[in-house]
Amino acid sequence: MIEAFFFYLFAAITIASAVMVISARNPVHSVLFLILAFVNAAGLFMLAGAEFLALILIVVYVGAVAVLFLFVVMMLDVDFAELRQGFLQYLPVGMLVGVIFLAELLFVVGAWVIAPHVAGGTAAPIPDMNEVSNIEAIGRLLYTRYVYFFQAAAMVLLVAMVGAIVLTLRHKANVKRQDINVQVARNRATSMEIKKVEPGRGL
Amino acid sequence: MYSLIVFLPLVGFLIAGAISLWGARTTIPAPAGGAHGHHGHDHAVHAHAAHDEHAHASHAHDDHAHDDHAHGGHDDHHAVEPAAPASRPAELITTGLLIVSCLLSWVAFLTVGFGETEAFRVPVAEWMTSGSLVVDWSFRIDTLTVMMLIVVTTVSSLVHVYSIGYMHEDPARPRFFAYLSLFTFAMLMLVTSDNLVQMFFGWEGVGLASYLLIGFWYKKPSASAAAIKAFVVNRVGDFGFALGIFGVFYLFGSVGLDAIFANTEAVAERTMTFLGAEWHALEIVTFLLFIGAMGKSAQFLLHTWLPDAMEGPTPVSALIHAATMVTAGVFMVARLSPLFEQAHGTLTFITFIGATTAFFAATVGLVQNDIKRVIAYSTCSQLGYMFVALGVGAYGAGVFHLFTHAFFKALLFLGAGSVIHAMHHEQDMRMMGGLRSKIPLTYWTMVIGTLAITGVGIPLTHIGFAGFLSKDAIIESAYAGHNGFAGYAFMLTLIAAAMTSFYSWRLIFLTFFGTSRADRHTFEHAHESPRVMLIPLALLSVGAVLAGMVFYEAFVGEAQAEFWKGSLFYGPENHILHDMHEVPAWVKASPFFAMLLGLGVAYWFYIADPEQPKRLAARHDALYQFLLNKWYFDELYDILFVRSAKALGRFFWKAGDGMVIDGLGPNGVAARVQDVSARVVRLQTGYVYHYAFAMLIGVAALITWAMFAGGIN
Amino acid sequence: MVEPHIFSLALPEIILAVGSMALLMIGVFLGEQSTRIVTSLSVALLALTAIVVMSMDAEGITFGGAFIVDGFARFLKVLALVASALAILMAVGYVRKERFERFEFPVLIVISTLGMMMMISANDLISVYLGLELTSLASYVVAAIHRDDAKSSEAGMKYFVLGALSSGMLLYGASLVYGFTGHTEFGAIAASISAAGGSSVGLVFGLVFLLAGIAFKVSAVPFHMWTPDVYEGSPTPVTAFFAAAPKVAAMAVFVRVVIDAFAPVGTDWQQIVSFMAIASMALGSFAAIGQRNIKRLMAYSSIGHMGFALVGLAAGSETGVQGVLIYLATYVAMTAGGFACILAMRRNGVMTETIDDLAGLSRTNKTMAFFLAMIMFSLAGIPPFAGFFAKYFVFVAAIEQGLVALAVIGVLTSVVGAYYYLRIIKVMYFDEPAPAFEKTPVELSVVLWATGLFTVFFVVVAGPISSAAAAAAKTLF
Amino acid sequence: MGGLPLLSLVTFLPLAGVLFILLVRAQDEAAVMNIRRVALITTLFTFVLSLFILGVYDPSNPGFQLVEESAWMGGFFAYRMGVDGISVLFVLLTTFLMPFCILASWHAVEHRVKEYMIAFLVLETLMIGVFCALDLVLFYVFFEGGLIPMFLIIGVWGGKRRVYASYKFFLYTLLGSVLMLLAMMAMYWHAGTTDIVRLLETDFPAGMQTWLWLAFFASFAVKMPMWPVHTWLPDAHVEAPTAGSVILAGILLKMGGYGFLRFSVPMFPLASADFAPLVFTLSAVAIVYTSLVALMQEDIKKLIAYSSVAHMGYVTMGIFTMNVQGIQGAIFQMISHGFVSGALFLCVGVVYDRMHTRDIDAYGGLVNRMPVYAFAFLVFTMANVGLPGTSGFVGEFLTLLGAFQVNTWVAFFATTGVILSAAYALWLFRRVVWGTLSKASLQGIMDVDRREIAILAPLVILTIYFGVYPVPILDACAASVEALVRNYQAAIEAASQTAALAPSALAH
Amino acid sequence: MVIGLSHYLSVAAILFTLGILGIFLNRKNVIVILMSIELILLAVNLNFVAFSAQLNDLVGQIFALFVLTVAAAEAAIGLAILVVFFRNRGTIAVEDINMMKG
Repeated sequence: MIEAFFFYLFAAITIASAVMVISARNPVHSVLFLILAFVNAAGLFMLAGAEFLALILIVVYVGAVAVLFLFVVMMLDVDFAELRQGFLQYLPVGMLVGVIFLAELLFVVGAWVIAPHVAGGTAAPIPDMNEVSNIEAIGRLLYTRYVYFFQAAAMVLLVAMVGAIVLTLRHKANVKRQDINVQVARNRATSMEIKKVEPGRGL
Repeated sequence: MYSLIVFLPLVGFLIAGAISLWGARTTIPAPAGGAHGHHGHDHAVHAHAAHDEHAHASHAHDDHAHDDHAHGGHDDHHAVEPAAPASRPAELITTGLLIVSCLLSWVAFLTVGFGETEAFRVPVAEWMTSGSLVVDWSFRIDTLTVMMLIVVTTVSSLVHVYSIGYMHEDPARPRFFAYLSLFTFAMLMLVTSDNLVQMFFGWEGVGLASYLLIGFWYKKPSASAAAIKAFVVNRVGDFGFALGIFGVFYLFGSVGLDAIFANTEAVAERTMTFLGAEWHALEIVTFLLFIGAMGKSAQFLLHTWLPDAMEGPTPVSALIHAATMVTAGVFMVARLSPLFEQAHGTLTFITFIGATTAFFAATVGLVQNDIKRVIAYSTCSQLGYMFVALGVGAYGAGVFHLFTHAFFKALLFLGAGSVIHAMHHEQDMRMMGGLRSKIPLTYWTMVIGTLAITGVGIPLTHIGFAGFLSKDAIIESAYAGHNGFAGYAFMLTLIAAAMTSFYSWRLIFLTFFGTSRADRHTFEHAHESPRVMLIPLALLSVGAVLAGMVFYEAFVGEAQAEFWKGSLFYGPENHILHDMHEVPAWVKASPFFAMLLGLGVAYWFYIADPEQPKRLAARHDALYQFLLNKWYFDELYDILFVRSAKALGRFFWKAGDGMVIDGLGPNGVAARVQDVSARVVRLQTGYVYHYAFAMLIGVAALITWAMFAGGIN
Repeated sequence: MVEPHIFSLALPEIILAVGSMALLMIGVFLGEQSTRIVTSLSVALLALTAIVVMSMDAEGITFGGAFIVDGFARFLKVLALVASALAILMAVGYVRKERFERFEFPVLIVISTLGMMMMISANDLISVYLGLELTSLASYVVAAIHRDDAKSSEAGMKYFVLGALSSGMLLYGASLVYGFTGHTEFGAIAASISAAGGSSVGLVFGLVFLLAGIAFKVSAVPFHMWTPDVYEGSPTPVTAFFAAAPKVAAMAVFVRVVIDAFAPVGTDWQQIVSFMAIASMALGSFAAIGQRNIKRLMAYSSIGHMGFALVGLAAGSETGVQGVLIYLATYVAMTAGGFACILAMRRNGVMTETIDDLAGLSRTNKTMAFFLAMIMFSLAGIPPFAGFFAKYFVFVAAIEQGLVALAVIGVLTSVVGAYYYLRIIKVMYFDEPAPAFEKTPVELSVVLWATGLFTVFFVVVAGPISSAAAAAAKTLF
Repeated sequence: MGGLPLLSLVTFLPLAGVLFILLVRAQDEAAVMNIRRVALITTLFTFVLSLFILGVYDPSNPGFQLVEESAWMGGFFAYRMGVDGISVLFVLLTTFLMPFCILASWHAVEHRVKEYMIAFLVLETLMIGVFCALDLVLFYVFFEGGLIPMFLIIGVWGGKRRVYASYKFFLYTLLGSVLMLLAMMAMYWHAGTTDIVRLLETDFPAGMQTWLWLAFFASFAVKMPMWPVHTWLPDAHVEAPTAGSVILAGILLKMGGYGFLRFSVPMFPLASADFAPLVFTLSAVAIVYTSLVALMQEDIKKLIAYSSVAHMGYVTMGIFTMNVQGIQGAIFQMISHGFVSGALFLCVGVVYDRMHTRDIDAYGGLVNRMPVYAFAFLVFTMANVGLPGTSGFVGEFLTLLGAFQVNTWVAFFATTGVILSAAYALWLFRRVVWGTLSKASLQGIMDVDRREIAILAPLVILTIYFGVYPVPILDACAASVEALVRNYQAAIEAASQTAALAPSALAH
Repeated sequence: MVIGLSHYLSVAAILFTLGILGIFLNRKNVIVILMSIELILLAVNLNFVAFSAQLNDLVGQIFALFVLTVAAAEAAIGLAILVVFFRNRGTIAVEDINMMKG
């Protein structure tokens, strides 16, 4: 019962926040609603028994991604006043398609209930919680059987890093930057210039 | 020997043709001087200057300079250019070869016609072999063939000789003689053919030669037009002939004459489907073949080309459009008499067409003013006679008239040519008159010709000019004939005989009698033709006088059976040759009186009271115009066929090809594709949300489809 | 089953991964002037990998069923590697002249290629996803890599947004498939479906979403919308890259997913693929007619060609897959050749991109005009060039499977398509010459000659290729 | 010679010429002349080599001869070459006409000579290949590949509306051919082979035959071209350079007829029998319709083009008579039309080179300054008209004869063509050649020079030679045609027997 | 009342739909689109987790883990491109991403 309560709570807040994400006037609000949605989704994960994922969601998403969003929103100096015009104009059509779409998706939900039989053995059964914790179970699988995916994910992240740098890093000519090499390689000859000051002239 | 007869003219053609081509190439006139016309002294000098390296060119052109000056007008065709080099050798070679051929023909005629030789076949070469169709180049030699051989080679060689004189001013003589020889060759191929396809070869070959000769003076637009008309109208006939050949092949499985004649009995009762209807097989086949004959022989409905063909040089008219080519139709029907004999319907039709032509052409001939056209209509009319004879089954009579007609009609044409030559290429009889004294020899030969064509002779005997015997035989056979149109034919031919007499004498009277209506200069310069032209006239006169009397017995008389030796076929019920001799005396005498009537009226109109014709014409203007305009056939055909074909062609081109086929086809499709393209491109708005929306729609659509199209098991 | 040693199977990927990181380090340490070295090393690395792929004949499944190496994979890997190498090669002159020389560019392409290899070898939905994302993320970046160019960044933006949406769809589909079969590995999925006795609604939904995500990558209609804009906006060598290599990889995934994992529900995906094929062929043909920009034209052309390739897939037979493989091989060659020409369209230091700029090329640059013309004929499917045989095989497969309507529509649209290919030839050969282009850089000439000769003399060299394709196709069945 | 792959040699020899031409790098006049010479020598050499085919060829054998076979494309189809009585003639026609095309372009083509000659030589290879191929795919490759050089020839060296014409030509024929391609695939699917020899022995089910026949018809009808898909031809002819027109009329059109004889009739006899009335109707309409249209043309080439359509009507009609005369006539008509219409276009080219116009009205009275030309033109006009004694007659006559045995309606309407053809051809001749030379622009026109005589003289001789003695051509194809007709009748008989058996079997 | 799989799937479906709606309803702000994508991925993860729990199979969670990882990378790249775009055009309105069309 308590489980149901929390499920409905989390689910409701998640959905409501999601609605706000796409409909808030201010992108900053959108980001904040996104965070809220994620947090509640993490709750749902927790309810479903995926503790590790739930926490990762909070750490990675709320902690990193969402903040990154916020950062970008703040960084880009956008005139927020104009941003929401014309939203309602497309709403009816959009909603119609959305509802049909949703109805079709929900149809699947029913389908699973009707025909839930999944033949064949499970690929990687979840071990008993009491023996192996969720995080350990995931770890065992991730670093053995799915090490390939793990490595692949690493490459993805590498690309993300390289990509972000390639696109945004700029060496502007008139911006002073710290160059450790130069700092370390500094010596007297390069850093000092002795000038004779002629008397009476001043500098 | 037969190969020599046939191929010597071909050799002549090739030699003369080569000379002509070579000559034409070496003497291309310099570019004309533009504005100052193309005749007159200026130009001649110009031409001279350009070509003085050619010795023979320069000497010829002096004559022409004076010629040009003298008449101008439509005969400029031979005035501006120097004579082609080697004209004389070309003339001599072709003429010589033809004379040889002619002499050989007479030998052949005497050996085959009056000897014991049965019909035989002279193979030459293979032509076409396709499945069961075998067509070879080969000659069929029998009496009919050799009879035609002498007609063709005799007239042709005389015309060759005559042309040496007549054409001596023309710069393109090698070409002319080449054409003449080509024609002779083709005609010989026609008459000697052993199968229908070779006959068709000759048939079309003479058409080609005729086309070339009519268009010989290609600078005259009227000559070019006439040439095309002749060819195309002939082709209408050939269309029928070709279908007939196909029909024959369909029926007999062969196009060889032997095979056909051997099997006529077998197929006599067969029927065949043609254009969706069931016909008596031989009737339809012979009918189609006869259409070919109508075209070639200028019969009613397909006659319009013949008068126009007079645009060609006069010797050509004599050779082709009087003596030989136009009789090809008659020859063909006679040749295929075994077939036609089984097709009574067709024979009736032939009778009708022949009689109608005889009458029709005679009526038109009454009022024509061009000397050659009168003779042309006369030819047309006489051809009608021949077909009447064929139609009633008197093949011998038809062929006999063909034979005699060749002589006197060639004579008349050549005589007319002599007159024209004397009058410096004036052809309108209204501009002539009183020439009797100027050109007496021509006058006398013309009179002989006229006597022959009008059928002067002693009634109820076999003494008379050529036409007397042959034409009377036809009229008698028409009376004696049994088919539905025999009576009709008898009446019309009799009337036509009177009219023939009238217009023939009219020609004589207008040309040679009375006072000259030509301008003084021309009249005074009128001169008798050179000997080289007169000798053929004389020889033909002999033929015109004697041909009838000498050959009557052999052709239609008692001796006909051993003469023809079966080359003309008479069915067992066909007693026409016997019957025609048995007709009442009034019938036998009637043509003579018709002739007298015509002569009398002509005398009254053109000697006694020259104003009478004009009054008559004025009184019956509509009739006069009707006749003068040849029953308005040209106009009718122009509307019916020429204009409508052109209109149809334009319609098919612009509307059919342009609007419908291209409009709905390639161009239309291209335009639709462009439309679709433009519309599709507009979907690509550039907005991300539209793109996303499209993807969503795509997924939704696919899902929906999958759901309803079998996703749910 | 006995698993061959990991290295014997995944060596090419390992080489590529390690190599790409090495290149990255070389680039970082050498700084700005390293671009040329890194570029040539990248090409060398790709070539080396290709040689390794060709020389290794070990086949099997490893990494817990996630990774498969078979003839099919090897064939397409070589193709993808060659396509990527050509793209890098063609970029050399361009980046120098457009002043955005960056050593990351070749590295990103190498990494993207690594992603493609993973896709090609994927035997598990997770591998598919990761490979796809690796490819895509690198692609988004290179699309926008000319960061001072508004068009380039817009192309990156569009590509990213729509790409992310499509991968969301793919994932949603994957999740449904997982949920309804209990597995992510292809073989297990197929077994599960068979055991369940056929398709269910959820599975079909999953299939649709999954295919939608993959179709986005091969730019099949209606998931093609990004293609013209991104092709136009991206720097041309990047477009050349997009047009060839990722298509190979995505098509590989497409084929493997439907053939391996969803074989039991053949009728379901056959309809979907048929629809996409028809729509793609039609749109590719019609929309290209109105284009003036040659890159956009090539975009529509590639949409159309993927439609043709999908015809072979729709047949779902061995011949069909063979047709797809031959199609991809010829397509890569023709596309590379085409883009080599487009890259050579530089006049007075400025790139030109409209078709009219090619006017009279046959008189100013005979070789280029000739090869481009032949490539266009080939793209139009006129024999005796490569494109014809490619079309021949896919249509034969369609006819064999009774998909006559598909084949008829296919050939008709190919006639429509011929119209715009002809236009390029017309402009080059029939029109009065425009000023000549600058001298073609060596690397472009090399690519052009290689691909051009391949296209023209495909009749001669086709034997080994079609045999290899046949052998490769056989491994799937 | 037996051991040599003679057909392949003949087919690909022109490509060797292309290589030589490619070696010429210089741009000057001498180099251009060299290119022309190389092209001419190549085509002449090809022609001579093709005569060896004739030497080896055995006309009494109805089957394929000189067969070559080697694997190709991993065994999916094979490189198979061979000729029978039907195709050997077309091979010779092709090799024979090519030197004339090169000669005709000697001065007419001034710019881009190199490309021009290459295009022609490549085209020659493709055309010979079409007639030699014994594999469906190989056939299609050659058949369709020919579009490319022709497209370029029309488009690059053509007249004012060359772009429209070349597009129309290309897309029209392509559209027809792709449907044929599908049919070929279906045949492959059904028979499991693309070997034409084996396909000839395959019995396709009647229902399938209908579709296959239609698909092939789509291609060949366009190629012939038959009414109403003929409209590309006048445009293409008018715009193409002289030699292009010669090839187009002389050989490319024949591919359609050849296709009917090679595929439609022998492979789908039942469908052919069913559709024969359709073909007859279209042929008869084509003959009458296009002849009438020809009558109204103002452009010399367009007129000849329309007349070509009409003449091709005889061919299709003859083929579908399914009797020996009809088919042999059709073949002969194609061969004859090959050099007659080619020669007519060459004639047009002669004056076009001088005056640069094809308007009939721009000419008149040419005979005054060009007698030799006029003579040649006359011979070809007469052959076009189908005058007996010229080669034009034999084909026309045999096809009509054949048609009459089958269907008098079509024979009747087709025979009207002899009237109409006379009308338009002579009308053209009159307006161009006859009359006075009154136009100022024509005053300086020169007669044919030695090169042009070298082009026209052999054609004149052939035209008359084959008119008088068509035996060589008829004999060469006789055995094959008879076999074709025999097999066709056997197939029809077998089908009617099955049809007759079926109900009787039910009755029992 | 037992919270079963269908509840989770429904929530996921709603989230997914909202994410998609966010992409094509929004005309003004690209950042919202990026966030919509995150919502879609969240929905997917929810699906995976739910299925994982239902099937008692850890693979679903592993998959979700990688989705999370990749989503983070995607967000980084997306934002980087956004920044570049903004620098070039001075706007992040979706309507302005419209230089190329047709």
